[in-house]
Amino acid sequence: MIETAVVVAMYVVGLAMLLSLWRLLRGPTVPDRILGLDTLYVNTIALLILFGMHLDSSIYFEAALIIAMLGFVGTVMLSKYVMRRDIVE
Amino acid sequence: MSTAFEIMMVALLAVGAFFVLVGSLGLAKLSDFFKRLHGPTKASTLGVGCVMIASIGHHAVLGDGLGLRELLITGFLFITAPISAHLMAKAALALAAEDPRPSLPPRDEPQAGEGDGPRRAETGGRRS
Amino acid sequence: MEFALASGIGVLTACGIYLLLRARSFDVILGLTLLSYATNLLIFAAGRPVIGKPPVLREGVAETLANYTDPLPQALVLTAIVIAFAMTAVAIVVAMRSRADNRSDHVDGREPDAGGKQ
Amino acid sequence: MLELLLALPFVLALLVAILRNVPRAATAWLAASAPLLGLAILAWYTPAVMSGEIPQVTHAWIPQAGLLFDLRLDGLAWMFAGLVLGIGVLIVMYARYYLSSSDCAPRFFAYLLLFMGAMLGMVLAGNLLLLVVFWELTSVSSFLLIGYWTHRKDAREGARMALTITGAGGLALLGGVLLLGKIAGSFQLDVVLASGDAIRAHPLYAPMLGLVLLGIFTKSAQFPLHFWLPHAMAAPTPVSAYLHSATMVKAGVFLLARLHPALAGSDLFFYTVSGIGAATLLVGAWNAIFQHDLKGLLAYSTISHLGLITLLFGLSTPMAVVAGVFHILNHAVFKASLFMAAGIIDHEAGTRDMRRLGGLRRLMPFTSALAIIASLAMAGVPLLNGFLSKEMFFAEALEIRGHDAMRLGVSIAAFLAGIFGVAYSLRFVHDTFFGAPPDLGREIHEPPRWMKIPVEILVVACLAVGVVPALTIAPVLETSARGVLGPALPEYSLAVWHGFNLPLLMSIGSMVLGVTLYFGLRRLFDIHAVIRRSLGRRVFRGNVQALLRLAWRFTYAIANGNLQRYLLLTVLAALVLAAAPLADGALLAGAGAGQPMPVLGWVVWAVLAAAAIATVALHRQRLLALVVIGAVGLAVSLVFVFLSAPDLALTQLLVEMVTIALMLLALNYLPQESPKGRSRLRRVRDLAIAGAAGIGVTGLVYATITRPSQTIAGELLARSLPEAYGSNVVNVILVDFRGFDTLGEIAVFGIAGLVVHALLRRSRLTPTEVIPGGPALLPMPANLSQLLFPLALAVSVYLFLRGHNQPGGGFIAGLVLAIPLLLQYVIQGSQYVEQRLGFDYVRCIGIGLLAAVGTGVAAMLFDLPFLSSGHADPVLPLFGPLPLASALGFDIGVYLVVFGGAMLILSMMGTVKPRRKAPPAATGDAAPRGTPA
Amino acid sequence: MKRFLPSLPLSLAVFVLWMLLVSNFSPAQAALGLALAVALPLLADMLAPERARFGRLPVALKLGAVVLVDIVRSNIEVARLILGPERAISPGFVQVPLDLRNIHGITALASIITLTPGTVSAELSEDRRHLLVHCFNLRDADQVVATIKARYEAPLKEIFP
Amino acid sequence: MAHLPVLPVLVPLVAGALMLLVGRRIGPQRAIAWTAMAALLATAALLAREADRGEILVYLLGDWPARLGIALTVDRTSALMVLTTALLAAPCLLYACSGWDRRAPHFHALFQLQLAGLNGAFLTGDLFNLFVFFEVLLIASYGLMLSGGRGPRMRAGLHYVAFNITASTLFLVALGLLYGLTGTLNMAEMSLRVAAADPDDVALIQAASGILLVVFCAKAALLPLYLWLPETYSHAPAAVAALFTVMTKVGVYAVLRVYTLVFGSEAGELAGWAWDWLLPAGIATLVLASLGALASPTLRAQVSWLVIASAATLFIAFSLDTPASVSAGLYYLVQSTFVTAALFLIADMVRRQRGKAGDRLDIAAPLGHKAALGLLLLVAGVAVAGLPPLPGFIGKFALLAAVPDGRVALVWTTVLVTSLLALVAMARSGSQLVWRAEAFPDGAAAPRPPRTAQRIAAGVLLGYLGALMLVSAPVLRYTDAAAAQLLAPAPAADAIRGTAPTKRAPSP
Ligand code: NA
Ligand code: NA
Repeated sequence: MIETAVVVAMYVVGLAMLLSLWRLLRGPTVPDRILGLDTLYVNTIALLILFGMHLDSSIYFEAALIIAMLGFVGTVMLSKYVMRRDIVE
Repeated sequence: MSTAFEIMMVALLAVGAFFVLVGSLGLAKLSDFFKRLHGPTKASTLGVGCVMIASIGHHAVLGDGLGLRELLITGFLFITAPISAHLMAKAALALAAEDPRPSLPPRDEPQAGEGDGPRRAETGGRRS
Repeated sequence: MEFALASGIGVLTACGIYLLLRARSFDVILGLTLLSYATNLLIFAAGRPVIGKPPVLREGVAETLANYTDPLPQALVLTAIVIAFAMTAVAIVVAMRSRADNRSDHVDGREPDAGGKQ
Repeated sequence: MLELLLALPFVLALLVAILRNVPRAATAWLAASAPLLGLAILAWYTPAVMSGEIPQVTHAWIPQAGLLFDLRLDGLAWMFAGLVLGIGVLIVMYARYYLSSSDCAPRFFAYLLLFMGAMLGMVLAGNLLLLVVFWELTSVSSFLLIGYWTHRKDAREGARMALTITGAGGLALLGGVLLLGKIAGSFQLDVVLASGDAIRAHPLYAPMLGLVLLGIFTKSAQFPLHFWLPHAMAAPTPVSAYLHSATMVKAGVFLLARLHPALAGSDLFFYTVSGIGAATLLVGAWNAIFQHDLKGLLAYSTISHLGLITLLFGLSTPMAVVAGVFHILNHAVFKASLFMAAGIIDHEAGTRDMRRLGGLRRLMPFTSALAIIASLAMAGVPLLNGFLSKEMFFAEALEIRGHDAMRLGVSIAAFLAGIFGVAYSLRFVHDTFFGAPPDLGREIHEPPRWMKIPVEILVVACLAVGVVPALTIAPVLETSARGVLGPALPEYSLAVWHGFNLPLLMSIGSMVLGVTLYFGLRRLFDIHAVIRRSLGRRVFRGNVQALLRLAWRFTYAIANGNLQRYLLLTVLAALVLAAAPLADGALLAGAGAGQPMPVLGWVVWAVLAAAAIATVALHRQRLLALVVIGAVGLAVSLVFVFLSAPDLALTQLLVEMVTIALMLLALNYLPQESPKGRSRLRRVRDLAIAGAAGIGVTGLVYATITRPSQTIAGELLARSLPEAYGSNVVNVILVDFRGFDTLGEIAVFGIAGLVVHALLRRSRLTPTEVIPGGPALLPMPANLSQLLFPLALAVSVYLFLRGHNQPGGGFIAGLVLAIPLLLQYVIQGSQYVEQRLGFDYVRCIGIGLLAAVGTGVAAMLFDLPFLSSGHADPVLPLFGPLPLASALGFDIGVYLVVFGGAMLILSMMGTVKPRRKAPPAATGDAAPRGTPA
Repeated sequence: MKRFLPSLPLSLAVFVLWMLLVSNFSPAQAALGLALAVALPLLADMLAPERARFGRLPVALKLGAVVLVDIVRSNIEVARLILGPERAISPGFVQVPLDLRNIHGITALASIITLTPGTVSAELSEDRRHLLVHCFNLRDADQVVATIKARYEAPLKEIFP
Repeated sequence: MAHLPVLPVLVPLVAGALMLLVGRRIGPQRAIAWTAMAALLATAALLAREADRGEILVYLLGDWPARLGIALTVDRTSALMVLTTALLAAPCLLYACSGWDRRAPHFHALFQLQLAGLNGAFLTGDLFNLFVFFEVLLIASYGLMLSGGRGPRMRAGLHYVAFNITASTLFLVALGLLYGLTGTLNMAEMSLRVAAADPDDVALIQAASGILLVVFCAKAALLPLYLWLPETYSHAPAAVAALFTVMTKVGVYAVLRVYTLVFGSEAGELAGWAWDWLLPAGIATLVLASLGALASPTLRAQVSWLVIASAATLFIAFSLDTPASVSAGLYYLVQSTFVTAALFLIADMVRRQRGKAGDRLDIAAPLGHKAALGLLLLVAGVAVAGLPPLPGFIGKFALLAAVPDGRVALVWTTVLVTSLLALVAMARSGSQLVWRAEAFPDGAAAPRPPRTAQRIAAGVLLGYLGALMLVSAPVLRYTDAAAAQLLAPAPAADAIRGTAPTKRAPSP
């Protein structure tokens, strides 16, 4: 049953990813797209953990950890670019 | 493996997946950037949090023993999510055609030194 | 799955090549980035990847290709990713300098309207 | 000794060139010593050669290719060597006075000696390839000599024309000689000359002959390639006298004589050579009449005489050959003297234009006498050497057997040429030495004594040969003819008087008609008004111009400096070469069944494809393209995750972030948007090509990965843990199995850092858009990122240490170290960070590289190959076992290089902005702080 | 002490992180974790001019619990709004005047506001006296301000004196 | 001595790394550079001597059997390439030490790393490792070309970089497919597997190796991929352009290596398929390059076209696929590298003596130090036009002599006609630059003479040619043996696969 739940959860997260992708592609403003990308990253974290559960492996943990720790760097840089053009002032 | 554990796990997964989905749904559905900005918070807090706990339980019972490493992910998300939200908001404010910010109440008398001190310390190195 | 992988690589290749043939340095670099994704996936695909068999040895599991995917292409892709990044960095900097020195970001260093033929 | 003979001119050329600042006389003597000593050596050999011996020396040069340094002095070589050296002495003597004080004598003599050496080498060569070597050397040295007066356009042009024509001939000759060697089985002259019958019977005879003759004809200025010779007259007169009468143009006929036994004897040879020779004979002679330049007249006359010699060799009978050899000698002697005389006239009168000259016999009687005698020799007047060989020629023409038409044609040509020869000789004499003295505004008198002596010697030779041939030239002729014909020489007599026969009649007739022609022409129209432009030159120039235009148009039509075209061609080439073998549908043969595709996989596929296509769709708005391309990177990482490549996923994610940073940093200095391409057609074309490439790649990949794999990776898996002490096989491959790749990879990474550093260190670029206001203040993100920083460092250390056994490793750890630091740069500004954390990233790269190499070198100390891994398991007292693999040392190198390289690149890109406007409060020049390293 | 251990909480965080990461406890790992716990905050300290003074651990724990509960509660609330019709939502900005002066405190407050669904802290005024907060569904601005100040700012003022 | 094969990579690599530690001081940098240069020359000479014994030196990096790890394989050809590179690098370094190395940041480090990349590419027996070293040498070449430059050089650099990244991408595509089809990266092992390939796989393998061929031809500037070269080389600094002359040879070498060993005579259905493409492409390239040399507006552009022409000549030689032609090609390769390098150096000296006219051929301008430069230009021109007695001639006639009967007409015509074009082109430049040079106007000071180091550098390169001319016989004997080794790949493949590690167990 847990196994089924994990798989269903993965599909749900996959659906969420498609929704985020929609926003990413649709815009309309640049921050909207940045937000879409950021959400895509967060969705990925969930997906990776679920996948680890699905395969009963902890080998995907680091990837999730790295996204959680550094995935936002892209968001920060893009936002900073929108604000200032110059990301390292 | 007890049924209670199983039910708990399924519930956690359901809740987690639900909030992840709601976050993205909000992102896709809502009409304005600042409204959308609230969506992902659900994914990064409750959504991922619940999945993490489920994962800890899963690996503890079915896998290679108890490890609390997943907590780190939530921990890092709690540090990083505010930074990105903050910056995206600032970016959107910078782009906004008209300033949506409510005006600040009239400034208090500047209190000599008190408020400026730390700021100068923080930014002093950057202005040349 | 093989077809999905192959077609994904194909889409990346097509997009990359289209951008590669544009006239602006930045577009070309974007194209090269997409192409590097495509090649990385291609090399990776050459190892006949399967789901859930990472080449990290576990105790008690026989060290054969039945239990682990081919690690070699992965190592190659790692090298390729790093090299592609290095090349992208250089290309970007050259594009910046070319734009600054030649006052155009056209790949040929001059606006098509401005200069005639050689 | 033969080596010495050959070496002399080269050595002295070098000496002359090196010894600057010596008096001109000394230079001349030095130069003259080469031919003088050479003549001495030749004299020493003379008895032997005359007695039929062939002195020969052989050294290996490139024996396996058939190129031997083989020198061989048979009669023909002996005669030519004597000609080259003897006239060489006279020319040096003459040139010593001819050259003006502003001319650089050492250069002249060096070139001249170089040429002399080349000529000598050619005539002495006993190996055909060696002969070609020296043949080409004569072309080069004559190029230098013709162009000696570099300030003159005609000299430069004439030199290039001569080089082009003779160079082309030389290349053809090379081809011909190679064929000849192939046919004869050797390049040794002895062998080749002995296998004439086999050569003529060989199917490659015709092309071989064509190539060799092309070489010969260009060099000896045969019609229709004769036109370069008159233009070579721009050279100083000693050069003309030497090269264009006595030696270089004779190289062609020399070769004709040299190879006569091997080549002659076929109809092809007969018709081609005698036909061309006859045409040249007539064309040269006719044109000579209408030249106004003394040297021009002599040049066309030379062409004509060369045609005559060629014709004789074409006739191929032994007597004709003897006559040809004889005429080579005679022509050299009288033509050299005539050129020298023309040079004297030019020297004294300041012009060589016969329309302005006249009456010189009164002003310089002695020189005039000499020149007139030599002209008479040229005209073939009895008692002069020219007469003898001309007689022989007439006789030969009349005796052609078996080809009646040919006999008639050649005889008429010979007769006509005789007439023309008399006419132009007469013109030379009449226009220059008779008539009214010119008013050239200068005093004309006899030249310096030493300038005349060479002419005197030559004219005396003309007379001596013409009057008493049997006493003077007979032994020489016999010896040299034997060099061509072998011991069996035909019966011939060198008597002046052969009785009253048809040849004599022809001589007399041509004499009379020649005089008539000249004066008749003068009577008919003003010969001075005739301007004959050289058709050959016009055609040549036209061709060269056309070639240049063609080259230019072709080159820049193709290499038009357009990168898009270069890339397009590359893509197309790959497409064609990949598609060609699969055109017959071989693609899918042998493809197996695939694995099922989970639905979630399609989600990732959708993200990948949609984001990639969106990148293309949005690419003109660059920032948007960057945002979207981030999703492509993420999707690729996800593919890696799902398909069992955690290391790759990590690396891809991290590199993605750094790449975005890089692009954003760059985008600040590039336009924010791409203008729309003007051509819709081009977009459609590119789309089609891109689509084809995409489909092609899809097909190739699909066909490949559905086939069974036969990888060696099973062995890697099996040997990873026991022998390389790591359970993350990917990492083990990176640092152990294929550590050398990784070494190269980090070298690339480090170099990228250096390149970026080098390119940006001093540049100050202007951003495309500056948003007003000070730097963004981000206190809260700064605060949080400072909290994150040490934690990220801990993760970095963790990933580094476990990399050998679990996903991670030096590269990933290095980026996990770099990205948080980058974040500090973004949030706090580069100066802020660099003031507080002063890394020298360049040095970091260096240390990293050394660490990686050092780890590998350590294995060499244990007599193991570079990069062999080692392993130790020390047990520490308190902490227990501590597994140590040498791979860790290597990975430290990777870690440092990646960190240093990434940070160097990013920090450099953050520091290129121009000086920011000084804040109002600040005074003076607030230059940005220097960059790291 | 301060010189070698600039921030005890940070060192603790590094140590905990390390032990969580390596999962299996061994003396060697503990030693390494301790070493990093000392070294890395020192390195980080070079970048941070304003040191955090951290007091009142119990208050902090209590605040943590409050925040966790609030996260759950507001998640449900916001999820309901998202799933419902969009007209029911009336978003808006409020300026929250700050009494906190310590940048660490302000950061913590802003983070909490952001992490709690329904509110995002968008901007800190230049003088650090006001925090601009965007509310997903703003009905009563004053009440929002009051809640934030009472629930979060007050304890934070104790934690970061 | 046992480690000899790896030293040509390690010596410059370590030197390059050390450069980064000494900072910007030029003295220590030069000291390191020359020490490394001397060591490299010695190593290369020893390596050539070892290789000439006829056995293939196999160096198993990491002590892994060749097919598991990376093996360096030294045969006569690779040793010859390493030696050529070392010999070429010394005068280039000397030329750069006359001042350019101060102006171009990181010059010495990049120079050494470039050498490491070149040597790695020559020595490796592994296809992917070849890619890596290609990248090392390419990225170092970007730096060498662009460091200290600006303006048009940046534009040319952008083309160069973008083009090469594209080519490298194709390289990876080909590598991925080849690995997917054969399951190995070691060339010797791959040759075995290609020979035994399933008939269904043959077309795919050929498609993959076709893409690979495009890559190598792109680096070697073969039609239709040669267009990048003239603008790149003519915009590079002289010392760098001179060093670059060996880079096209890397592409040619790679073709020779891969398409003799992997797809060579033993490759079953695929044996020698590439040569059918290369001969016409080489001929067309040779013609176009010769026309380009004729059309060049500057001396440097002309030399660049001649570089292409020499690479095309090599392709012709190699695609004829006979021991004699390959041998002639190898000989020609060595000499053409030196002569074009010398011409780049001379062109730079000429350029500096002509004031604003630079090395433009269509403008008459005064030329300082005419005699010396004229002499250098003459010798180099004679050599590059393939006139005797310099090695260009020897190489050309050896090549012509080696053409198999069926191809004589085509190849001879091309080679001879293009030789004439080269001759015309060089005569034109020499005449325009040296002969047409006017006197310096009164009062205008003649430019400072070329530095002694510069003249020596050009002289050394021309001296190589003289030496090569004199010792042609032994050199050709060496290249004969090298060609024989290349064209009979089976023993080489067996040697590589059979080499046992020092300590480890051999591969089954
Ligand atoms: Na007259
Ligand atoms: Na929130």
